[in-house]
Amino acid sequence: MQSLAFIITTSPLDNRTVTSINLITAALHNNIKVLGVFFYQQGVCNANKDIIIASDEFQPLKAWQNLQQKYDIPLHLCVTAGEKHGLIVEEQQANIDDVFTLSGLGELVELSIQATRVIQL
Amino acid sequence: MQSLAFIITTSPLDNRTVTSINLITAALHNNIKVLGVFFYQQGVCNANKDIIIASDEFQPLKAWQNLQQKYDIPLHLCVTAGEKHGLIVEEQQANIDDVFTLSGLGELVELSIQATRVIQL
Amino acid sequence: MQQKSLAILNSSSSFDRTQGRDALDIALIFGSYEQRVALFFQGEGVRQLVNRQQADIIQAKDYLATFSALPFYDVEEIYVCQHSLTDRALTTDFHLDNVSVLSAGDFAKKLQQFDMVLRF
Amino acid sequence: MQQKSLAILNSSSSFDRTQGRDALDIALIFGSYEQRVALFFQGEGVRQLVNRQQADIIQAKDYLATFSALPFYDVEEIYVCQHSLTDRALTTDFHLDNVSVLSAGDFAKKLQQFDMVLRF
Amino acid sequence: MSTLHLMRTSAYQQNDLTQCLDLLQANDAIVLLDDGCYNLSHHLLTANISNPIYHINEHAIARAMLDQKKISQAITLAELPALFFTFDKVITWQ
Amino acid sequence: MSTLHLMRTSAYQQNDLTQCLDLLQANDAIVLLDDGCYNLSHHLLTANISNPIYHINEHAIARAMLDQKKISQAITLAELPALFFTFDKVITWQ
Repeated sequence: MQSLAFIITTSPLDNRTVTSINLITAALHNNIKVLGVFFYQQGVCNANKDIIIASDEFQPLKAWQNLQQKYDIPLHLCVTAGEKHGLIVEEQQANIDDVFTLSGLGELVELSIQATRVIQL
Repeated sequence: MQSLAFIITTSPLDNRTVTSINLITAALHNNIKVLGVFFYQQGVCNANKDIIIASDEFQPLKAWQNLQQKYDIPLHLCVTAGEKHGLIVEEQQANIDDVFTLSGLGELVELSIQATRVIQL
Repeated sequence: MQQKSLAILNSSSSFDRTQGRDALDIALIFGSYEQRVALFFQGEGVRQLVNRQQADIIQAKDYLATFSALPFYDVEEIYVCQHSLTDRALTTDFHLDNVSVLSAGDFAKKLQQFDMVLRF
Repeated sequence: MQQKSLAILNSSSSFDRTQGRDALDIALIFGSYEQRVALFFQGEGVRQLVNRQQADIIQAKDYLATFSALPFYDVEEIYVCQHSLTDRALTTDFHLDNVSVLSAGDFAKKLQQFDMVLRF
Repeated sequence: MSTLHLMRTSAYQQNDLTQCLDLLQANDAIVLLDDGCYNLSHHLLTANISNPIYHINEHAIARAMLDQKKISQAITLAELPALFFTFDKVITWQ
Repeated sequence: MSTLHLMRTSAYQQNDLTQCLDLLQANDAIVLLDDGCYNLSHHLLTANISNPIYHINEHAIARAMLDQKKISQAITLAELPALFFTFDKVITWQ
């Protein structure tokens, strides 16, 4: 079965992240297996549960939560990037939403090997 | 007396922020009055006290602390930008270091009017 | 209150990244403090003025609609670089009425008249 | 373990932003998992190979020095685009020995040989 | 071998498209998405490219960009995932 | 009126320098700092610019960039703040 893995590097404030979320959703609607999403670089900020965005605007965290809960897709947060962006305190998920999993870069290798295609966004 | 105000928009992980800190320090060494530093856009992430950077590397937060404590320079964190970047919870400084002050954009107007030159970095 | 005139030089496109919105917030606050503020559009920044953009299709905030509120903050000066428009095969079909189209030379000279320039 | 060959296409300069370092971390981890990894340098990315850079002068992390550790992770293939060098008036005076300089055409063809490309 | 190039930036602003074209092989295709849709009018694409070009229709419409020179095939974002598998790999330019 | 232009990006990568030059007036000057130092070899600067050009020496040395065409005056970062006041305003390109 054909499968995808995604790498997200864009900020949750960037409209390109909306594109990425819609693209992943479209893959799922087309019955393409999504093995996981790996958040790297500034992309880790998508996991910050304290981000406040006006209520009439797109809520990226809610969209990630929906994806994870509806389709059971692993959302891997790169630990090193998370530390560099101040999201992790004493190896605990400080202000990271529960739908995200702390993972090492090794997880990206596993995803890459298993997925038919890896899409960097 | 000639004075400067600075606007910082770059991430603490970006080497351009080292440049900015060194430039502000150079101004002070040249006896130029620095009225304040206003952190805007991604620049607000400089105030995140949970950022972990390897100990053999430049520590931007420590450098900002030194500037503030040694020269008593106001470090203004834009509240709206802080909220968008997940640094403020229920109007409190959640993971913001104490040397930063929460300020509205109006503070930037005041600084701009008072300073001889405004430098955006 | 003292006066310092501000030119905001917009050089970023409409929706990717947040430059346009962040610049607009600055324009509005300086306007509300009764400072002279002008918006300049150069390079990809001219995209922000193009008519018939539809932010809702890509679930983006339609901050461009707020441009029409600028006169209420006494932000009346909007300048666009003709050279940047021509480069992009864009016309002067804008979503705002009061845009002054200036040649590259006049655009540069107009910018010089301001005390302070912020670029987004 | 299954194999998937990875090409990392480096297109960012040495120090501003963190692209070069973040790409290197990926190269090292794929190498340590015994995947075939190659580094490609194109555009401003070729700056990362230039000899006699001095990160310490600007208080930057000298991650470029770590390039010399790549063979220990079995990352042996390093390709640079001659066209990008020529554009920038750069020579082949690199801080690494095992860099293959390829014409734009050969560079593109070499990249095609890999299963997966990440660009930084 | 074939590559699908996802172009997310404007050639009026930065040089990703130039570099992408340097790598373009006979069986490759380009998809314009996000600000990449501004390239619909750019001379780098309107001249001399024989490879298939696609653009995400909703991204172009949001930006009031028309494909006036008819160089590109409009697709929806929903059609993009299937395209990933008709090429050997995907490179993102952003 | 005069403007000091702080150029922090490379013209090999994006078009800030082109836009800056479009605005350049007779009494203006340009300072190359950070990745802007890569412009020391760029044809946009090595040809036809009569305005003063400065570059931050430590930023150029860190990048192994030499001013081979002698188009620019090397200054230290410590010398830059004083320059801010010898022009009417400062525009940053980044």
